[in-house]
Parts: sequence; structure tokens; C-alpha cells
Amino acid sequence: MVTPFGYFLTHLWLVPLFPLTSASLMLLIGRLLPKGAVSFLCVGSVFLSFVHAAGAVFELLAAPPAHRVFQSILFEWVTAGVMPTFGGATSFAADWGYLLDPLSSIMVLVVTGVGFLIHVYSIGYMGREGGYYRFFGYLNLFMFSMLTLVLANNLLLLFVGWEGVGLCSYLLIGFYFLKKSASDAGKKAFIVNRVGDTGFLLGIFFIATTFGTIRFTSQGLGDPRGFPGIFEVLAAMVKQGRLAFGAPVLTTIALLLFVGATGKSAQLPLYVWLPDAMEGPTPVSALIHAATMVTAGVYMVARMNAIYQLSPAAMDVVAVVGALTAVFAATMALAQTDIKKVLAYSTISQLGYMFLALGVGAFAAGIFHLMTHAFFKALLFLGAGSVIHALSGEQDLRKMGGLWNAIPATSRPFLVATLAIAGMPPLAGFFSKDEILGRTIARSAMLDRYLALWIIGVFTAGLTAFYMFRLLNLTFFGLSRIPHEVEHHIHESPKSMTIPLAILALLSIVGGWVALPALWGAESPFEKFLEPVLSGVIPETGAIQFAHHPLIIEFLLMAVSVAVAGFGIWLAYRLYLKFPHLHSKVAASWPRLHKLLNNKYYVDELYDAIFVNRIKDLSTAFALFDTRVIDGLGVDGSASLTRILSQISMWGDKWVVDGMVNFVGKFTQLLSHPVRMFQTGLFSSYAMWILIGLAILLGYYSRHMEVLVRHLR
Amino acid sequence: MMSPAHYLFLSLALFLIGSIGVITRRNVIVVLMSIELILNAVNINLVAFSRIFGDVSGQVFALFIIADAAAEAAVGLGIIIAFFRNRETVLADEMDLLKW
Amino acid sequence: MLASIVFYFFAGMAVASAALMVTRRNAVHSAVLLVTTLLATAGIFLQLRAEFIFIAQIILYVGGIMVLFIFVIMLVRFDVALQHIRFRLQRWVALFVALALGVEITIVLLFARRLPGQGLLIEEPASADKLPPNTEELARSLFSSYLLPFEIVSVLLLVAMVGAVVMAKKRINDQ
Amino acid sequence: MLFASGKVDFFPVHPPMTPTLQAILTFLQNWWVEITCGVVIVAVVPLIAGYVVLVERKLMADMQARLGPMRVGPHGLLQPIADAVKLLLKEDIIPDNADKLIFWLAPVISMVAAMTSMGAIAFGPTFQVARDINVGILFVIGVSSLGLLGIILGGWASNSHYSIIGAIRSTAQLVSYETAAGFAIVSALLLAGTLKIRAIVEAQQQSGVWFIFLAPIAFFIYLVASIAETNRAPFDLPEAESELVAGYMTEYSGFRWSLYFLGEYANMIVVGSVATTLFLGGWLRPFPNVHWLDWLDIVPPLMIAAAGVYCVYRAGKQPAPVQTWFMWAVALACFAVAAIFAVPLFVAPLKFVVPGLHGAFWFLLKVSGYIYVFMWLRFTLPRYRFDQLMHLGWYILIPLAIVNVLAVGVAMILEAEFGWNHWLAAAVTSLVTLGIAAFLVNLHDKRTAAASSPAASVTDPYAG
Repeated sequence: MVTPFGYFLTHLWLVPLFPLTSASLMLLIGRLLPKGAVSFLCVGSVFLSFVHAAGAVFELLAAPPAHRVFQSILFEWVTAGVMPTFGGATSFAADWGYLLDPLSSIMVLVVTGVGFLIHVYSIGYMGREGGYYRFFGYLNLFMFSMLTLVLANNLLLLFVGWEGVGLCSYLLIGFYFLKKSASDAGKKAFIVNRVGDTGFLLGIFFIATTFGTIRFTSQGLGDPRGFPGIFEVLAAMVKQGRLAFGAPVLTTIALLLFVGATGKSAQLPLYVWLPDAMEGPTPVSALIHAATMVTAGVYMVARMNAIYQLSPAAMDVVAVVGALTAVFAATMALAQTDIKKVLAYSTISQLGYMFLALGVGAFAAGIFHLMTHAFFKALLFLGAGSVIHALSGEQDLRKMGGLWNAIPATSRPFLVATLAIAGMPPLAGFFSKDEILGRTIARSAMLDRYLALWIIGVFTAGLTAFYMFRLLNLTFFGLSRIPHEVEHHIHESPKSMTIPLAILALLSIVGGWVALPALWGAESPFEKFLEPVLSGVIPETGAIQFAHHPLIIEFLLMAVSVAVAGFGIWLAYRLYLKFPHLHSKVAASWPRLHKLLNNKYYVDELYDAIFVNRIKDLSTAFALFDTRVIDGLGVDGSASLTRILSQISMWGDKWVVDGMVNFVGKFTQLLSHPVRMFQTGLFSSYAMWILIGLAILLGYYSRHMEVLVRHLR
Repeated sequence: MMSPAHYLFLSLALFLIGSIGVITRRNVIVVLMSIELILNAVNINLVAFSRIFGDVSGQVFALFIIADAAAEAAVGLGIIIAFFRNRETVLADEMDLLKW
Repeated sequence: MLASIVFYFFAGMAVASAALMVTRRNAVHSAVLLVTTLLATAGIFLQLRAEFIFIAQIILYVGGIMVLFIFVIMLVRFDVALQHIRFRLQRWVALFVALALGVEITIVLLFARRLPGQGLLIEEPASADKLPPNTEELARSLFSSYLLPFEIVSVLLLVAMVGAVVMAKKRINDQ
Repeated sequence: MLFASGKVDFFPVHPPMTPTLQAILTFLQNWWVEITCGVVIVAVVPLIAGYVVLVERKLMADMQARLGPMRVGPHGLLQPIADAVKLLLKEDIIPDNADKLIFWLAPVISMVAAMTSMGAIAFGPTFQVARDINVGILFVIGVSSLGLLGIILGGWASNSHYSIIGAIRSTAQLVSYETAAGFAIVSALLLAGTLKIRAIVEAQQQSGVWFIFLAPIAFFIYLVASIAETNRAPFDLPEAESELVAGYMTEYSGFRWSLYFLGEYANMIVVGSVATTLFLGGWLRPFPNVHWLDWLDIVPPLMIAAAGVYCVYRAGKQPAPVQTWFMWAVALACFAVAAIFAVPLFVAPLKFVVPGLHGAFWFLLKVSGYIYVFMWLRFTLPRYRFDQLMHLGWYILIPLAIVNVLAVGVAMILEAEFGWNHWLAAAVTSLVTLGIAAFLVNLHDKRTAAASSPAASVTDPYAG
């Protein structure tokens, strides 16, 4: 058994610790620090954790593929009772431990790397904002939570990170808490996430009761009986036939977890918070709402793949929800006029892609798309942020245009990212998206649900290309629609913002090449790397099979999707560049549809009508009950009753009780009158009394004086 | 060195005079002084007997008593000054706050 | 003989000035007379070979406490010649009680004198030149067997000092 | 040694003699040295005081480029006598509704206190009244502090605002500064290890170094505090002419005034002698243990003779023949004294008087040096304000003195336990103390800067 080892692995716990340290510094004494120190501390800490994470991953790679698992338990966090597991009863323990295996290593690299770049970017972007230290403190807190999430070795710790990122997202969306819309958006995000988290938590409970443990795996910890992991327990139960393929309990668990995932990664029907989340500062949108946090759901589902693979129903649900979300969001993105809103919807639809991949069982593809998407979506958001920065706060697409040469350092990377997300070869998006589509079609027999999913996917690809290029054209090309007072001081962003853009552009070009061999049918090293984690527990017979089409068909499929994307691009070119007024005509020709899209299918209004307002009515009803019944009848009534009673008792008190007391007092006064004569209040008279007492005592004792005198000798 | 009776009588005389002063004087400052007188009477006894027994402890206690007298004088005079500030008097028979 | 001369001189001075002190009207005169009493007492201490107590008496009482008294008498400008005894009855009672006490104690002492073992005189005190140097002796027993009381007294003095300062301090508001 | 033992059988006792006379004779026989010393002190101190005044005036004149008293006698040498006569002949006024008894008593108290306290001082190995009193130095301090009573009573008795304000000021001042002085003395007594005056001096002789070098800060504190205790400039607030006419002695005149005045100068001599005894090695000549320096014994006669020679030199320049003769007389007197000092050095059978004589000379020399410093400061420094005075006393001197006591103790421990050289120990501890002092001063400055009207001591209401 060759376990990976080395400095970075043994000090894996440092990776989340660095951001936590600087976050606590910021939130405690950050107010006192100068901006330079703040940026140095925060960015430096994230950089440190990036270095440690990279080092740990390299040391992990040093081990042979089968043993690429490192798990270390810092301390037993919660130890609660005894749970039945496959090996009889073992004590249930949620430990504070970190797990590094291929899956989490990819996540941790993405989180720390992209996070570091975005931190650097934020230095420039937030440079002139108030609450600088607060922003960076929250950002680092988020990094800590996210790293805890991806490095957690059990569901409870993962849930801690899960809630932590939720909290940070809430704080950061409401960063401009003076803006009502911002704080509302924060609250909305929080509440919607709660809905999902409820499901997630229930899922965790189910897992705990079913498997008796919530640790993911016992690999790297030695004896699986001492440290039972879900994976092992599941395997054992399946072997013993106590869990059948597609058992209802597994489906339930999977669906509940997926509810949590939909909440966190903005899938139907819980996606509504993400567009509003764009109220936060742009780096936040890039980091949290595009690159890292929203992918937590994807990560979680991929992490629990063993369970999903055993319940096809759940898989189908995941896939269908993913696909629907993808196309739905894409259509909504068509008509948006706010640059960040467009990007938000595109994020939702890309996440839909990921879930589609997970649903069809191509977990590796999903993670792959997660990674590439992290690159180019972060780039897009940062670019958008740079544009907004350049236009001094303008976010409306209708007030942009012709910026291509005005801010070259922003526009070139933006183009790259757009091509990438549109899936143009050989950029990153192309590989990951085609991986997903290819897997989808590969699952399909001749004519069944997978084919439909594939068609939806391809259609979505076209839509994606269209709205992204619409965005690009409206922003950078064509005639400038920028108001003059803004146009005067259009300025390129500082180096600290443009350099991350360049790096991310490079990444979103080359990021996909790890899957290059897949082109000629070989297995992509990325997939091979993730193999040990993502291959389920059941023997190959029941495992998810991907039919191997010949290369021709593969290329054909690629060509199709690329063609569709190209058509989208062409359409965008036609509508928005060639004939700039055509799109308004188009919009006018289908007013209903345009209105529908523009208002996001009225989903928010729907939710308001169904849930929010009903809840408000309920609470008003309760308030009414409170005032009328409880206050009015209960309190006031009893109060008046009391007053009547006390009237009666007062009379008795006055004439009976006080009467006796006064009588006693008077009597005592009468008796004590002679004694009072002694108390003159003059200390000299007291002294006199003392002297008299002394004289009397001496007079009494002088009879026995000889005894005293004898004692003197 | 006289016989201890001498010293005893001397201290008795001082003690009685002091106590009379404490009782009869009006001016609180003088009352305090009379108290000092009483303490002195005690000191005489202590020192005399320490001389008789050839043991120094009596002087130690005389020393302690002097220290206490100093403390008592300081605090008492402080009280008198504060009182004078508030009531414009130092007369014993106008200090009747003990009976309120 | 010399001893008796010294004793009677000092004792007479002490008693006389003490009596005067109690009866004088003027507070300052009383203070001066008390100083005389104290000095006479110091002389008696000296005769008793208690040099250190003697000098402590002079420094502390006469140099310190009495100065403080006179000082306060001057601060408290209350030197109107007040008819110094108001409660006459109390005065007579006091005199009577004091007399009674004196008589009692005198009886006791004389009675003790008639006891076997020549009265109170327990044994013949060590002659003056045999005595150990008083100051060193005092210091030794003060710092060896009476260390704790000593410390307590020092704490007491500290407390008294703080208390006196606090009480006599002028509040800021009553100017 | 004859003088020291003091048992001379002047009166051979014959059998037929009344016991009273017997007692008296034995009494005299036992106590004659003390008695003579006392008489000498009482007789000579007024004269010395007068001449100290003359010296002071001359010095002041010199420092102010004047001549000073020149009329009465050559160079005003007879001025003190004239002043004394004037004071004695002056009418003696007692103001109305002054408290007669106390008005009469107060100056007496202050002078008697000063004189009595001089009784315990050892002007040389033999010349001392209270020989074997084993609290000698305390006796000096305590009794001299009784003079305060005289001042305050006088101020009160003369029933005038100037007087009482001066009296209260001087009381506050003395009470404040006696504390510091006491601590300074304590730190010297630590080094000496005894209260007996002669033992203190002998301790300095044994350790071979004056305590001023082992406890310099203590000496400094004592210098300042003693200036304040004798109410001299720059601390002469009780008799600040510009504010209160003459302070507590405003109403005094003539003889009583001269008593006060005498008490004051006697006090100066007392504090000077205490300082000399404690810090300046008492009657020891410089380097008492270094025998190849014994030729220093010849210095006293030489100095006196030099004075005589100067008188001779000035004698020629006198305007009137009377004054010339007087100068000659003074010169002869000087020579005679010089001879008295010189002869025992060389005549073996008389050698036993050498320590007494020379000791007295060195002692007085040191005391006069100390007093010279007083005068020097007086002519140099302006007067303090009262709150400044109180702050100097309470915020700086007393803490510094306390710290210094500790420091001296530490130094002694270093010397005894760790075998340090006592110079080194003294230097280190003094430096530490100075550091603390600097810190205190800094603190105090901050305080005074912070509080516009700094809280003075308890005696604020009557401060000037």
C-alpha cells in the first residue's frame, strides 16, 4: 500500500487556514490597517494556500493512480452515539478531516488558482471603494469556506463549508448594503439556498441512518472497519445484497442531495437568486457566482456519484433538470440588457450543462466542464467588470458599443472567452461541451430520452453562441451608444486587473487540451485521472456503459455542434452588427415572446404569487391573532381581572394588616420611650456611658482583684 | 527606675483627664487631642512594664500604638475638615447625625 | 534620688499640663499644652530607657501629629472663645465617674501593694547599664517575632493616609 | 584618652561631706564634659550665627560686585556685634489681641529646639553633649523639627494674615520636605548600620569612603530638602518679602525676632552638621586611613595662619589707626589659634588633643562649606511658586528618595552577597535611580501639562 506523503500533504490543513487567518485579521483589526497591508495580507494568504494546494496535488500525483487518496483527520469533531454499519455497530463520528483525491484536487486547484487571480483583480477593482478591508475579509472567509467544502472528508464538514459559502455569498451580494436592491438580493439568495439546504440536510440524515457514517471513504485511513466510509459501506451492502440496484432509499437520498445541489448551483426551480446576485461587486460575481460556489452542487453530486450510479431514476432527474435549466436560462439570456445579467443566465445554463453531464453519467465530463467554465466564465465576468469599470459604472448593454479599441487589454481576452464559451475549437469550451454532448449521444440507443437531451444540448449550444456574441457585439463593436459625459473618461483598467484577464485568457485557450486525446478516440488523461473516484461501486456488469461510436460519428457530432454554434454567431452578427436595427424588428414581430423573455418568463412574479405573498398573508393572519386574541383577551382581560381583585385585597390590607402593624408599632414606641432617652446622637454622651459602664465593671470586679494581681506575676 | 505603682498612677491620672476631656469638651479637635492623651497613658504603662520585665515587647506595642494614633489623627482630622466644609462647625453637640 | 527627681518633674509636668489642656478654652492653647504633656511623657520614656520610643514620641507625636492638629485648628478657623462646656449635667457626671474610677483603681493598686511579693513590683528590673542597646533590641523583636503586626500596622497607615487624603480633598465642584 | 573618658578627679572626696554636696560633686564629676560642651554651644552659637550673617552679606556683596558692610570695624568685622546690640535695644512690640503667651513662647520654642538638637551632634570625636544616646541622629532630626511648632505658633499668635499664611506655608513645606529628608537620611543610615552619631562617622572611617560617594542621590535630596527645611531661598516662601511682608515673623521685632533669627541660623548649622556627619565623613580629615597623607594634619594650622597673614597684609591698608590695631589683633589671634593647632602635632605629650582639635576644625570646615552652598544657591536661584514647591516635594523628591532607599539597599546586597566593589555597586544603582527619576520628572511634566491647575498637596487652600 503506497500512500502519498510529503510536506504539503501533511500540512494540508494549512490550505484553508491561511485565508481564515487573514480573514479573521481583516474582520477584527482590518479597519486599522492601511490598504496596502490589507491587499498584501489577503492576496498573499490566498497565494500561499494556492502554493500549498499545488504542492499537495503534485505530491498526490507522485503516488500510483490506485492509491491517489490522502486523508487526514485533525480531530474528532462530533462523536455521537453508535450507528449500525456493515461491520456491526461503530461509533458515529463526524471528524474534522481533510480528504485529497483527484476530484478534490482539481476543485482545490480551481478554487485557489482562480480565486487568487480574482483577488489580484479585486485590488484594482475595489481600489476606490469603501469597506476595502471588509470586502477582502469576506472574500477570504469565502475562500476558507470553499476550501473546507472541497477538502472535507465527510458530509457534515462539507455542509459547514456549504453554509459558510452561503453566508459569504449573502454578505458579499449585500456588500453595498445601503442599496435596498442589493440587500434584498442577498436575502433572496440566502433564503432560496435555505430551501435547497433543507433537502441537502435531510439527505445527510438519510445517509447517516442508512450507512451509519457520513465519511466519504475510508481510503487513506487504514482499516475500513475502524473508519467506515460511505463508499465502502455502500459497496459492502451491495455485495451482501442488502441494497439492490436502484433501491428506493438510494433514490430518495440522491434526490434530496440533488435538491440541495439545485439550490446551491441555481438549477430549476431554485435558480432565481443567481440573477439578482449580480448586485454584488463584479469580482464577487466572478468568484462566487460563476467559478466556485455555484459549482459546489456539481462537486457534491460528483462526490456522491457512487450513490447516484445506483439509482437511474435520480440520474434521469438530474439530467433532465440540467438540460431544461440549460435551455431555459439560455433563452432568458437572449433578451437581457444588463451585461452581468446576461452572464448570470449563461452561468445558469452552463451549470445546466454540467448537471446534464452528471445525469448521463459522464461525471468526468461534468467536472471537466466545471473547470473550463470556471476559467472562461471568470474571465467573462472580470472582463465585464473591467468594462463597467471603464464606463464608470455603466452596466446597460444599450449604452455601450465600439469599445474594441478603446480598451484593448479587456476586449481581446473577452473575445477569447466568448469564443471559448461558444464552443469554438480549439478552445477549452469546445472540448468540455463536446465531451458532454458526445457522452449524451453515446448513452442513447436509437430514439430515446438521451437523444432528446442531446438535441436540447445542441440547441442550447447554438443559443449560447448567439447570446454571447450578441453581448460581444453590443459591447465592443458597432457604433458607440455611450453618453458623452461617460465617453470622455473611458480608461483602460490598471495592470492588476488586466494581467489576471490575460492569464485567464491563456487558461481558457489551453485549459481544454488535457482532453485532447479524446479527439482520436483515446481516453482522455483527465478522465483517467478521475477514474478511481468516479467509477462506482458496482461491478462492471451494471455499470454505466457508453457506447463507442466510430470516430467518424464523433467528428460528425462535433461538426454539428460547432456548426450550430457558428450559426448562432452568424445570426448575432447579422442582427446586431450588419443590420443594427433588425433585432428590434425581430423583437417587434414577436412582441409576446420578447416580452416573455425580457421578463424572465415571469418566474419571479410566479414565485411571489405562489409562495412569498402567501407567507406574508399567513404572517399577517398570525399578527392579527396575536393582537386580538392573545393581547386583547389573554393579557388585557387578565389585567382587568387582577385590578378588580386587587381593589378588594387592598381594602383588607389597609384596614386589617396595616392596622395590626401600626398597632404593634405604636405599642413598641410606647415601650421603648425610656430607652430612646439614651440615644442623644452625641458621641460624647456615648463616651460617658462607656465610662460609666467601665466604672461599674471595675467596681464589680475589684472584689476579685487579688486574683488578677496574682495572675500578673 | 521608680516602682511600677508610680507609672501606673501617672497613666491613670492621664487616662482620667483624657476621658474627662473626651466627654466634656465641645470642640471636636480637642476631643481628638484628649484621645491622644489616653493613648499616651496606655503607652506609659506598656513601656514601664516592658522595663520591669526587661522585655522589649511592650515597647513594640507602644510603637504600634503611636502608629495607630498617627493614623487615627490623620483620618479624624480629615473627617473634621470635611465636616467643617459641609456644616461650618466643629462643635461636638452640633454633630448629632448619629440620631437621624 | 536623681531618678525620683526626674520622674516627679516629668510626671508633674505631664499631669499639670494635661489638666490645663482639658480645661483651657482656646484650642491652640490646648494643643500647646498637649505638646508639653507629650514631651514630658517622652522624658519619662527616656527615663525608662526606651530611647527609641522616646524619639518616636517626639518625632511622630510632637513633630507630626501635633503639628497636624495645630494646622487643622488654623484651617478650621473656629477660635471664637466658645463657652466650652455646654452640657453641664454631663460635665458633673463625667467628673464623678472619673473620680469613681480613680478611687477604684487606686484601691485596687493599694490592695495589690499589700499582697505578698511587695505588690506589683515583680522583680528587680535589670540595671540601666546592663540593658541591651534599646534600638537594636526593638528592631530585632519588631522584625522577627512581631513582623506580621508590623506589616499590618503599615497597611493600616497606608489606608489611613489614603482615607485622609480622600476626605480632606477639595471636591472640584465645591469651589 | 583624657577628654574622651572625661573622668578626672578634680575634687578629691573627703569623708566629712554632706550627702547632697557629695551627690552634686559626683554628678559634676560624671558630667562635666557634657556640661562644658553645652555651655560652649549655648555661648558660641549666637556669635557664630552673627558672623555667618556677616559672611553671607559679604558674599552677597561680592557676587553682586559690591563691598558690603565696611563701616563697623575693618571690613565690617564688628557688624554682627553692632546688630546684636541694636536688636537688644530695640523696643519690643506685642500687637493687640495677639495671643500673648504663645507670642512669647513661639520664638523661644524655635530657638530652644535648634539649640537642643545641637546637643547630640558630635563636633569632633570628643566634643559632644549627649554621648551615649543610641538614637543620636534621630534625636537631632526630631528635636530640630520641633522648631516648626515655634514657627507655626508664632504665625498664629501674632494674629495677622501675613503671619498665618506664612506659618501655614512653612508648615506645609516642612512637613512635605521632612519626609524626603528622612528617606535620604535612612539611605545613609543603611550604609552606616547604626543611629549613633559617632558610630556613623567611624563607619565611614572603616569603609574608607564618605557616604556621599556611596549615596550621592541621597545627599542631593538631603541638600534640597534641608534648604527647604531651613526656609531659605529658593524655598523661602514662608518669608517671601514680595508676597507676605516677612511671613510668620512679620509682627516680631527686637529680641524675639532675633531669637527666631538665631533659631534659623542654628538650624542651618544643625542641618549642615547632619549632612556632614552622614555624608561628608564628620570630623575625619580627607583620606583618614591613608597614612602617607598624614601631612594633611598640618593643613589646619596653615590655613588659620594664612588668614592671619592676610589680616597683617590688610592691616596696612586700613584708613584709621584703630582699625589697623584691630586688624593686628585679629592677626595675632589667628596666629595664636594656629599655634594651638600646630603645637600638639609636634610635642609628643600633647598629642592626645590632636584628634579633638583637628576633628572640630575639619567638621566646622565641612559645615561651613555646606552653608556656603546654601548662600550660593540663595544668591543664584529665583524663588519657587508654592504649587511648584509642593510638586517638587511630592511628585519628585519623595518618590525619588524612596526609590533611592531601595537602590542603596540593593547596592549593599550586591556588595555583601555578590562581592561587587562598592564603587561599582553605588554607580550602577545610582544610575538606575537617576533613570527612574528622569521617568518621574517626565511623568510629572506630562501631568502638569495635562491638568491646567495641578492638584497640590493637602494644604492647597492657603497656598499663597
